[in-house]
Formats: sequence, structure tokens, C-alpha cells
Amino acid sequence: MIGTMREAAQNLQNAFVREWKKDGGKTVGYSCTFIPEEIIHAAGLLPFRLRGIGTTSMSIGDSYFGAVNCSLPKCILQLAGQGSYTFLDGAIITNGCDSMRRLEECWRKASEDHRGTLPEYYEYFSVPHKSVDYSVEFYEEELRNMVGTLERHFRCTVSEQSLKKSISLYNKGRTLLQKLDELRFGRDVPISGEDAMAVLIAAHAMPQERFIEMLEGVIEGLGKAPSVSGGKKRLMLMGSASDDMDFIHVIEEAGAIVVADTVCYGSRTYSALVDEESDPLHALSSHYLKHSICPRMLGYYRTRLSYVMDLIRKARVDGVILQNVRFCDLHGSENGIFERDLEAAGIPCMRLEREYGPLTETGRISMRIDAFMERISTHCSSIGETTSDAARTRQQTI
Amino acid sequence: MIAAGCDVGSLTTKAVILNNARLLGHALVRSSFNPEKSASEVMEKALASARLTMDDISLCVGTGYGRERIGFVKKTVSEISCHAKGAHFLQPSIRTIIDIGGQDCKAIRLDAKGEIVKFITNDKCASGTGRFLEVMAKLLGLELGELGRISGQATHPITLASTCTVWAQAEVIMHLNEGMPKADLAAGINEAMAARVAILARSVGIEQDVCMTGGVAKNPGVVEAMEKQLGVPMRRLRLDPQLMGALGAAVFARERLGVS
Amino acid sequence: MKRETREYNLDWMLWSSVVSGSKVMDGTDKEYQALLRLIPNFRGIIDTILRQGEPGRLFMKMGAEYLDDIKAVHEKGKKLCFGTFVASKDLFYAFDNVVPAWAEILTVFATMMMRKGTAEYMDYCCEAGFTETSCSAQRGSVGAYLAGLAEKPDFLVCGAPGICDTNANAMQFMSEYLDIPLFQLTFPSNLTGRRITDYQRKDYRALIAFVEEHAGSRLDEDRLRSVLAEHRRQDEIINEIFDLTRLKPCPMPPIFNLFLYAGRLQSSGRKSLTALLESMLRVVRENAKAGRAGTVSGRERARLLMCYIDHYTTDGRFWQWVDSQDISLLPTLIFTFFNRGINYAEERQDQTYEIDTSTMDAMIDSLADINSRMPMVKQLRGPYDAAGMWREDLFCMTRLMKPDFAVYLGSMGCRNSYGVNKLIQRDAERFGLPTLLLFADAFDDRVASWEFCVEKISEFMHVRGIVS
Amino acid sequence: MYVAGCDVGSLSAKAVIMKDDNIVASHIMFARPEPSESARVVMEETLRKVGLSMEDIACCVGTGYGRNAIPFAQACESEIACHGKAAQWLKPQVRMVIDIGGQDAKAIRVDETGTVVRYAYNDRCASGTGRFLEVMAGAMGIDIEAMGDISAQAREPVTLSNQCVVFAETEIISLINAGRELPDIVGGLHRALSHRVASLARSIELEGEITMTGGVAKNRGMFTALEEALGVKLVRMDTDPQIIGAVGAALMARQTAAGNG
Ligand SMILES: Nc1ncnc2c1ncn2[C@@H]1O[C@H](COP(=O)(O)OP(=O)(O)O)[C@@H](O)[C@H]1O
Ligand SMILES: Nc1ncnc2c1ncn2[C@@H]1O[C@H](COP(=O)(O)OP(=O)(O)O)[C@@H](O)[C@H]1O
Ligand code: SF4
Ligand code: SF4
Ligand code: SF4
Repeated sequence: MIGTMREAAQNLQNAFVREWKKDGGKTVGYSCTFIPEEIIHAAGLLPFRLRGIGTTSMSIGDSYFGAVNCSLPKCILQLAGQGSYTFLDGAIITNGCDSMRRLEECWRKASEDHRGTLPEYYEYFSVPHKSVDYSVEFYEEELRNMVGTLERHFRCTVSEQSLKKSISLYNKGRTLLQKLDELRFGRDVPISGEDAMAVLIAAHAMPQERFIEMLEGVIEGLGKAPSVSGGKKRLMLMGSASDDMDFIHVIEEAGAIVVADTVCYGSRTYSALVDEESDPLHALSSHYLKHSICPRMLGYYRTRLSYVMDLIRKARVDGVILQNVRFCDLHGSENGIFERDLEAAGIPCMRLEREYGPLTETGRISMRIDAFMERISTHCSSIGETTSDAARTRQQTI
Repeated sequence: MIAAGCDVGSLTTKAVILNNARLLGHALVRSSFNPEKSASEVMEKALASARLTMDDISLCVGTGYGRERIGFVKKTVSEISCHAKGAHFLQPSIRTIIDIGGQDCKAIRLDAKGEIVKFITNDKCASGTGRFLEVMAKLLGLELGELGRISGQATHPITLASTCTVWAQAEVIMHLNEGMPKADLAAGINEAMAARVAILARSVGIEQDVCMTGGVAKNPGVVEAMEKQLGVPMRRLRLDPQLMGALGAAVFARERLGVS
Repeated sequence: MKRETREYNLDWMLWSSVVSGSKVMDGTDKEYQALLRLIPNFRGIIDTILRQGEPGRLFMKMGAEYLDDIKAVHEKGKKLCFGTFVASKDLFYAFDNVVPAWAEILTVFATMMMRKGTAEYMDYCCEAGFTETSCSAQRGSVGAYLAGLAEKPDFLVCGAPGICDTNANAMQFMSEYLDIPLFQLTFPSNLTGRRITDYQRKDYRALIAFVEEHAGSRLDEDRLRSVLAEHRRQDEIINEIFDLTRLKPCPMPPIFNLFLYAGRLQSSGRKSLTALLESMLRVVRENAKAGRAGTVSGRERARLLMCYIDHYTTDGRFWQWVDSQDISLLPTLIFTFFNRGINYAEERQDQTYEIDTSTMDAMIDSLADINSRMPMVKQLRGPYDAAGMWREDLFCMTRLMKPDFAVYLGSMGCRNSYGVNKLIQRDAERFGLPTLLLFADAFDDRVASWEFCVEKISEFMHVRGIVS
Repeated sequence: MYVAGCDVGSLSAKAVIMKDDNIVASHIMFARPEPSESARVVMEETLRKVGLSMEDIACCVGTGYGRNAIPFAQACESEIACHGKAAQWLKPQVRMVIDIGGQDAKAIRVDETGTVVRYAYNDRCASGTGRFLEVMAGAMGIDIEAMGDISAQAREPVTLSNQCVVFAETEIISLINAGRELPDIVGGLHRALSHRVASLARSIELEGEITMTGGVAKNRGMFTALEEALGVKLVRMDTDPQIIGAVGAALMARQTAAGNG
């Protein structure tokens, strides 16, 4: 079962998407976790999280984006321009982060040079950057517009009923993912971080119904599975978006196991459930704005820190990898504060800057991971300790 | 029991042989494209200098970029840990290490027990690595060793505007053509190097004693520029700083063997 | 950071330089020359400014007033509000105990006046753990604050979320690093429409509540009214100056550009700015009457539109160079403020703001509207080619001011403009405007030296036949 | 009437002598540290080939990065204008020129008179230039001239992640160590460089027939890689692509001389 999910996670147009398309289903790509899949689903469409995997060139990405833009949207643009995304019938871009929102224009422009590579339904929605009453209200209105444009374009209706049904379906998926987390958090972990990542990615790359079905099987199987964590250090991955299983593989090869993450494409989407009682659009707007741990919500660092601390405790994390894609402002800068605060709490951290895209710099990455593993093995920090050397020495440093 | 460490770096390969705390032999060769070959070559040389054979070595630990490919090595440790180990072994008061090798540079902070508290490595661009200096030395027609010594004679060090190694090269050529004295150029180059690395070093948090390791530590121009930049003295080590990684590896091997 | 750098405070250093700079003209020419020799590092820029006569002197005095407030804020028993230039100043001047200091303005001062620019402060940001790839406009001064080399702000106000991540991050980082409360003003991606206006007005009221809380005083209606009235007067003068810049040759001296936007960004609503603007208008009018260009020689060889921002490094030699080449510098694109009646907004009044001082509510709404049209806030919040965004503004300016060519210059940290500058260049070229993308950093000459920039601009003018 | 063009680049110095519509002599050599010296030597060599002396030259225009240091040049022109001019003159159907030299890469669009209408140059990093290939050739211990032939045998070109010249070198070394075939590595290098250059060209919009000039155009591996990256056939120059800049300068000289006389 995990093998099937890996297949789905490693290929853009995977078997499930092909099957969906074969039956005449329509697919809508979306750029960021702030777009409720529920709405797309309720419109009878397959929501597909945009990704940039398997690029071997940037010749299209670089001719629209600038040299200082993050490689994730560039890779997506590259794939789009190459025609790898022609299976999409629609795409929704938001102002997630600056580089990502510029994908909207770049893709639109690229399609003038590379004809037929822009989905017919192509929309930009504006997600507020704070979660207060008036921004929730504002976003609700944006979501209403989204419903409207989907209905008009795909000639469907999104009723309150269908929305509620989708919400409850996706809530079920979230609950199962939380269950998976519980297994990963236990002393004996039955699943490698690499496999867990495959599951998390697959959640947004296939019909949710199918995903739930398979995940139920996976969880059942894992209940009886032997531990794969014996004697390994437990790591958590934080920072920029990462859907690269090879990257997790390199980390785990150094003798670690990744038991938790806070990254986009990873476990950013299911820490809380959407309220099923109130008005669905309001519930979605409020859920997506209030439960995200993405630093694009500026001014909520403290909330995120306490979430992360909680996760570290629950997952018995020995060390944290704070990685960011080069030119990722949001995570690049937040990682700096996280490093300070987590180290002060006695949690060893390692910062790592990398490129999104095919993992070829394994040598350098694994050298660092090795060193980090050596550091936490000798250090043997446990979360209970309050002040570490790091915290104490900070006062004395220049 | 005799322990050895072998460090297959991007530019040079180093080996150190230890008997307890006593240094029996060491060697350094230029890395070839075949790390296995470089490793055996350097090991042979080190063994020869210690008048030993491979059979005398109870354990050899490998480190460096090519560490996974050394045939005679049973265990590998990352360079970061090895530099820390080696420096702490020689000088327990060391708290901050700045290691500049051929292809990267690292800042490492240790606690009193010699354990790593934090480290940062640079990996964005070749400026700020030993390679930068090599390119420049070649340009000036100087030996690597001279680049550091001659910069002491500078009166008006130049300022390099470009950070890119390749463009900086063009800039230096321009100054050369203007007839600028080599000492001033060398000093400017060393200062540029120190300035770039100092940022890295400061972000790990400088705590005294500070030392430099890696090949670039043999360049007194950079070491002095670094002292100026950071405003702290660089502690000189009792052994060739370029050997630090190999020494650390040997110390690891020795610990592994249960010698304390 | 070097020990020497740590010995001086940034705000103190800027203050002392600008204050002495503002006084050098008070003496005789001989004294002036002697004094210039004492300030070798920023002799060029001071001379370029002061050579403008009265406007130059008033500009320096305005800067001195601004920096004096900042440097002595706590001595004077006031609160320091630190933020980014995308939030308008008027609100803060309406509190009698709040002094606003804006990151980019301090960076620009320091970039132009200090020998090595702000390199060490920028690097200090990385040392503190802040990402080195972020925008140099903030890092240049924020680094000094992180290092404790300036009066510590009492609260932070940022208007960049939704406009610019890196800018917003700088404030978030600073807030966490120094433990200072932060308010973030946010903006939806569109500019006009009832929903948008409503959102912004609500957000602005939340800002006022925040400022009142941290300043420990209430927003004073009368003070606000007088600030806004002054602002309105300033807008009128600016409207006339902008109208005159359409003339060929352009009667406005190149450096007036700096005066215009720096003035608006640091002192809008203050008397010192009105005095400066009046004086500038007199000069521009005279040149226009005489049919002279604003350049020192009075000639115009080409008209340049900086389609993003200007270049500040290396002693501010940008303006000197432009002037020496007889190039007229048209109003820098991003520093347009969109007040009602301004010429570039002729056919799109809905994109402008209007100041209504009738009631407190009307005034607050006006403030919110001013703020949502601040530089960058207007042009970069949404898709570059949507209504009211970068592309439209560029084309409107081009039609109106008739530049011969445009140059894009920004910062290496600028995801937003780098994300679309190739597209905008493409559109501009189709529109008939030769456009050069300069790969350099306006605040950091370590990316590319000023000499490199000059070479590239000259080459462009030559190859594209803008000058023969 | 004889005219001359002299192109002092970062890596090589080139000179061309023209009579009417013909190139009568040309010469290429490695640049000396002193640009004026390079110019003098390369010009002397070129003159010697046709038994002329500097007095016979009605006008000489200088170009290239050392153009301002050429003592005998009556005028200077940017490389952009020279490459554009000469490529279009030699191949009239050409509307776009991609010039990759030792120190930079440029995409130039010209009109039917050879006048530049748009251009873009690479950003300030050596990774998109000919220098990239040179350093890599050095790392692999092969000749820069041989790279084209070697890459022709590539079956499965490698993918390179690193943009920095120096780090790419490390990557190459590890690829060699991992046992990858030399042709595949060289092929991968060409691919990497051609993609960078292709994006540069695309950023000013591809138009009409495209040609490639500069020293790197001599490398047929790069030539085909660029064709693949752009998805179009490139126009091949009959003249040595490395001297195109100098030819352009000579054409400018001809114009000047005609204007004067
Ligand atoms: N004798 C010397 N004097 C000054 N610098 C030297 C000397 N020898 C080597 N170096 C510098 O050291 C660098 C190599 O450092 P090293 O630690 O051997 O690298 P690596 O471990 O990556 O192989 C060279 O790039 C050079 O700049
Ligand atoms: N014979 C050749 N075969 C393949 N590549 C070559 C050859 N000669 C030069 N090159 C390439 O051309 C580059 C130099 O180009 P050139 O146009 O002479 O540069 P510049 O004008 O900057 O001096 C070198 O970096 C190399 O990559
Ligand atoms: S990191 Fe944040 S803004 Fe970016 S895609 Fe993920 S959720 Fe969206
Ligand atoms: S220049 Fe760019 S990065 Fe800097 S503040 Fe402006 S939009 Fe942001
Ligand atoms: S700027 Fe130069 S040294 Fe830096 S990445 Fe580019 S090629 Fe490498």
C-alpha cells in the first residue's frame, strides 16, 4: 500500500490522476495550503497540490523568474512551460509567499511563448496575512468568489450540503493522519520518515476517498509492523516546503529517523479539524486562517513556537533540522529565531540551506547531517533539561 | 595500540598516526580524482615516516569528502567533528574553530568538554573558501605560502568589489595591470577572505579561545586579517592546522580503541 | 561587526553628520570648502545637495530635524516607533509623543554617508541569524538596531505583509530578537473596490488602537487635522512640480527626486517639508520659464525613468553622474503617492486618495487611503499587470513624461520585483520604452560597484541609440 | 581601403582586417595581462599575415572588455553592438545572436540592418559563461577543444545541481568518483550551461533565426545543446565565431572611414 502511495508521491501524473482523468474527471491544481481543497472537491473536481518534482532544467523557469527567486515556483513554472501540467483543467494561485504569487504572472506570460500550457480555469485569490474577524470575513468572501468562478467555469453547483460533505470527508482524512502521527510519536516507530512523507504527499495528489481507504489499510498494517526506530536519533524537519523523499532518505541514512515535521507538503494541514457545525465557508475561512503554522501569517511567531515545542515533546524529538530553500524569506528568517529559541530550550538544531529540485548535492548535505548526528549523540540532550550549554554560552558570546 | 586518521579532502589528503597522545607520523598529499588512491598513498607516506606498516595500525578512522571510499577504514566521522576533536585534543581551551578548507568553510563552537555546541558551514559560493586564495595566488604568480607572507608588506591594501571568485580574478588582473604592488593585492585578497568568513564565524558566536584550522590557517595574512576582523587573537596550534581533521580522526580511533 | 563600528550609534552618527552638513552652508564659501574637507566620506553627496542652494539647505535642515527627534527621542520623553517606509508618517506626527523612524530612510542616509555604506550592519543581521538573502534596504539599518547601536524602539509598525515578505520578515525578526511589540498592517491584492477599502480602514483602526496603547496617549483630533491639512498643501505643490516635469527639457534638477520622496517619506505633514517643497517649486518654475533643464548645464541629452528605485551607494554618486551626463531624471516610478489631482492619475481618479478633514472618522479613512497607496504598497500588492499595479503605472508615466529609456534597479532581496521584472521589461519594450535591467543592489555596492552600473547604463544608452 | 577591428576579451584577443566586403586576415591569441599589449601583439600578427602595416589601415575600431586600452583604435564600440552587427552582416537572416565568451554571456536581438533592438547579459556570477567550461575541462584534465567531441558520445548526460563554478567542480569530481562516464559528464555540463543561456535568450523573447558567436560557439557540443535547449535549429557561422566581435568592430571601422572620406 505504501508502495502505491510512493508511486503517487513520486510522479506528477500518477496512476490515480490518470484514472480520474480517464473517467472524464477534471483536475484543479493549487499552489498553497491556504486554499481549501474542500471547495474544489465539493465542485466535483480533483484538487491537486502543485509541485515541482523531476525537473532537469530551469531554462523556462529562469527566463521569467529572476535570479533571486526561490526554486520551488521556478520548478513548477518549468514543468508548466514544458507541458507537464497539461493534465490540469484549472489552477489556483494565491499570495502564499512573494515568489509563489509571482508564479501567477510568470505562468500566464510563459503560456504566451509555450502555447497551450495554461489551464483554462486560471485564478488568483488573495489570502489575508492575519487572522482577525475582518480578515476571516474577507477571506470568506474570496472563497465565495472561488465557488462562483468554479461553478461558472465547470458548470457545476457547489451546495452547502456538498461543502459540508467534503468538509467531513477531509476531516476524516485529517483524523487518520493524526492517527499516523501517534504511531510515529511512539517509542517504537513502525514507519520511516521517508515513507511517512510519501503518505503525506499522496494526501494531496489523489482523490481523498481513495486516500482515506488506503491510509486506513496502512495504519492497520503499521499497528502490527515491527519498529524501524531502534537506536536511532529522532529528528524533526522544519522550514521550507519539502516534498523530496530523497532528502529524507539522505537524512535517515545517517542513522536517524524523521518522526515529525512542520513543512509544507508534510504535516502542515491536519493539526486541527474544520468546524462541521457552522456555515461551511465561514468555517473554512476561519480554519485556514487560524490553524496554519506557515510564517506567511506574520506576527504569530509565538503561537508557532508553542505549537512546535508541543510537537517536539509529543514526538520525543532529539534534534531539529531547520532547512530552507535558498531565497525563501519566510522560513529563512524564521529559522533564525527558531534556532535561538529551540537551542535555548535545549533542543539541538541545525540550519541547512538547499535548493528545491532534484537532489544532487547529497555529499554536502550528508556531511552536515553526519556532523549533526555526531553532535546530538554526544550531547545526549533530553527535552526535560532546561538550560543547555547553548543557552548559557549565548550570554557570553560576542 | 596505534591509531590512525585519514582525511580525504577536496584538495588535499592527510593522514596522522598516533600512539596514545604521541604523534608517530603524518603526511599530506594532493587529492587525486580517485579518493581510494589518494588515501592509500598518503597512508603509505605516513606509515613510512613512522616506520610502521599497515598491520601495526589497530584502527583507522576516515573523514573528509571522500571518507566513504577509503578501503582500510572501519569507521567514518564527519570533518566537523574531527576538526573539533583534533583542536580540542591539542588545546583544550579552544571554544571556537574556524576551519577553511579548499571547498568550504566552517565555524564550530565547542563546550569545555570539547563537544560541539553549534556549527555553521558555508555552501553558497566559492568565495570564502581556500580555492579563492589558490586562484588568486596563481594569478599573482605566487606560491600559496607567499600569499600570506607578502601581505605583511602591504601599505595600501586594495578593496575587492566582487564576491565571485571568477570576477574578483578579473578585478585583480586589472589592478595588476595598473602596476599595483603585489603585496597590496595580496593583503586585499586576504582581507576579503577574512571579511567573508568572519560573518560566518560571528553567527556561530565567537567565544575565546579561537583557532583556525584547515589549509588556509597556514596563511598568516588571513589569520591576521581574521584577528583584526573579529577583534580576538587566534590561538596558534602546535601542529600543522591542515592536519587537524586527520588528527581528530586519529583521536576518534584511539578513543574507539578504549585508550583514554 | 568590527569593534570600531560598535563604538558609535548609528542614529547618533547620522544625526551628527546631517546636522553638521546642514550647517556648512551657513558660513562663507571658504568656510564651506574647508568644512567639506573635514567630511571626506560624504563630501560628494553633501556638495551635490547643497549646490542646489536653498532647497538643498532646507533638505538638510529637514533631515537634521528628523534625525534629532530620533536620536534624542527618549531624552525628550517620547516613544520611538520603528517601521518600514510603506507605512505613512502622518498618523505618528499627530501624536505629540511619538517619533517615527523608518528603516529604509536610515539605510539610505547611512548608505550615502558612510565610507563603507552599511555593509557591517547588513552582515550583522546574518550574524544574528537573520537570512542574508533578504532586502538590503532593511538590513542596512536593522542590523544596527539588532546590535543595540541605536535608541531602542518602543514599538514597531510594519506595512509590508502582503506587499513584501522580506520586508515584513525583517520587522518580525527584529520584534522577536529585541522583544518589541509589533503591529502589521496588511493589504489585499487589489487596490480599489468597497471590500478592499473596508478592509484597509478596519485594519488601520486596529493600528491606531495599537499605537495608542503603546504610546500611552490618544490620537489628538486637532493635531491630526493640522497634519493632514499640511499634507494636502504639500500635495498641491507636488502636483505643480510634477506637471512641470513633463516639459522638455525637464526643469527639475535630478536630485530633487530624492528630496521629493525622502521628504514625503520622512516628514509628510510637517512644516519643514512644506518649506522645502515651496522652495523647490520656485526653482523648477524659474527653470521652466527660462526653458532650461534642471541639470547644472541646463541641457537635456536624454530623459531617464528609474522604473523601480534609485541608486544610493558610493556617496550617492548616482545623482551627480546623471546630472553630469545631462540626463534628466523623471520622477522615480515607485515613489509616486497618488494623491487626488496628480497628473499621472488623470484618468484613474479611483486609484487616488483624497484628504477629508471634516470628522475624525473621515480623517482616519483618509489616512487608511493614503497608506494603501504608499510606494510599493500600491504597485506591488497584486499581479504586476492588474489595474493600478506596476505595469499600468509605468505606462501612464511613460505616456505622460516621455522618458527615452527606463532602468530597473532594486535590491537582491527583492523577490517581488525580480519575480516580474523580466516580464515588465518585455512589456515596456513592446510599448516602445527601451528598458535596462541592472543586476545590482541599490544599497549594497558589494553586489556590483557603482562603476559597473555606470558602465552598463552608458553602454545601454549607446547601443540602443538613446544618445549618439 | 583596409579597415581593422580589434577585440580584446577577457580570455582572448582577436583582430580582423577587412578590405571592401572581405575579411583578408584574422588572428586569435590568449590575452596578455596588459590589454594594450594584447591589442598590439594581436594586431601585429594579423598585419603580418597580409604583409601590411598599421599605416595601411584607414580606421580601426576596438571592442571587448579591454577596448578602452587599445592604443591604435580610433573609436570603441561595445561588444553587443559588434556581435550583433557582424552576425547579421554575415548571415542576413539572423535576428538573434547568442554570444558566449569567457567572462559573460549575452543574448542580442538585431533588426534587418544589424542594429541592436534588445539585449540581455548574464547576472554577476561566472557560472553562465565560457569560463565555466574551462574550469570544468581543467578539473577533468581534458582539452577545451575536445569537449565537443567527447560530449557527442554521451548517452545519459548527468544533471548538475550546482551553479557555482567552483562547487560544480566538486560535483564533477564526485561524479567521476561515482564512476560516471566522461562523455555523460561533459554532456551534462553542456546541458547545464545551455539551459542557463537559453533562459537568458528567452527572457528577451526568441525571434527569427538565431546564431551563436563567441569562443564557446566553437564547441559543437554546446552548439547542439543550445539547439536542444531552445528547441530550434541555429544558424551556423562559416566564419570562426570567436572573431565575430572583431569583425563587427571592423565593420564599424568601415562605416567610420566611409563617413570620414
Ligand atoms: N602552505 C600554505 N600556505 C597557505 N595556504 C595554504 C597552504 N597550503 C594550503 N593552503 C590553503 O588551504 C587550502 C586547502 O585546505 P585543506 O584543508 O587541505 O582543504 P580540504 O580539506 O578541502 O582538502 C587551499 O585551498 C589553500 O588555500
Ligand atoms: N577551440 C575551442 N573549442 C571550444 N571552446 C573554445 C575554444 N576556444 C575557446 N573556447 C571557449 O571560449 C571561451 C572564450 O571565448 P572568447 O569569446 O574568446 O571570450 P572573450 O571574448 O571573453 O575573451 C573559453 O572560455 C572557452 O570556453
Ligand atoms: S510555505 Fe506557506 S505560503 Fe508557502 S506554499 Fe506553504 S503554506 Fe503556502
Ligand atoms: S525593494 Fe523589494 S524586497 Fe525591498 S522592500 Fe521593496 S519590494 Fe521588498
Ligand atoms: S559568484 Fe562565482 S564563486 Fe560565487 S557562485 Fe557564482 S561562480 Fe561561484
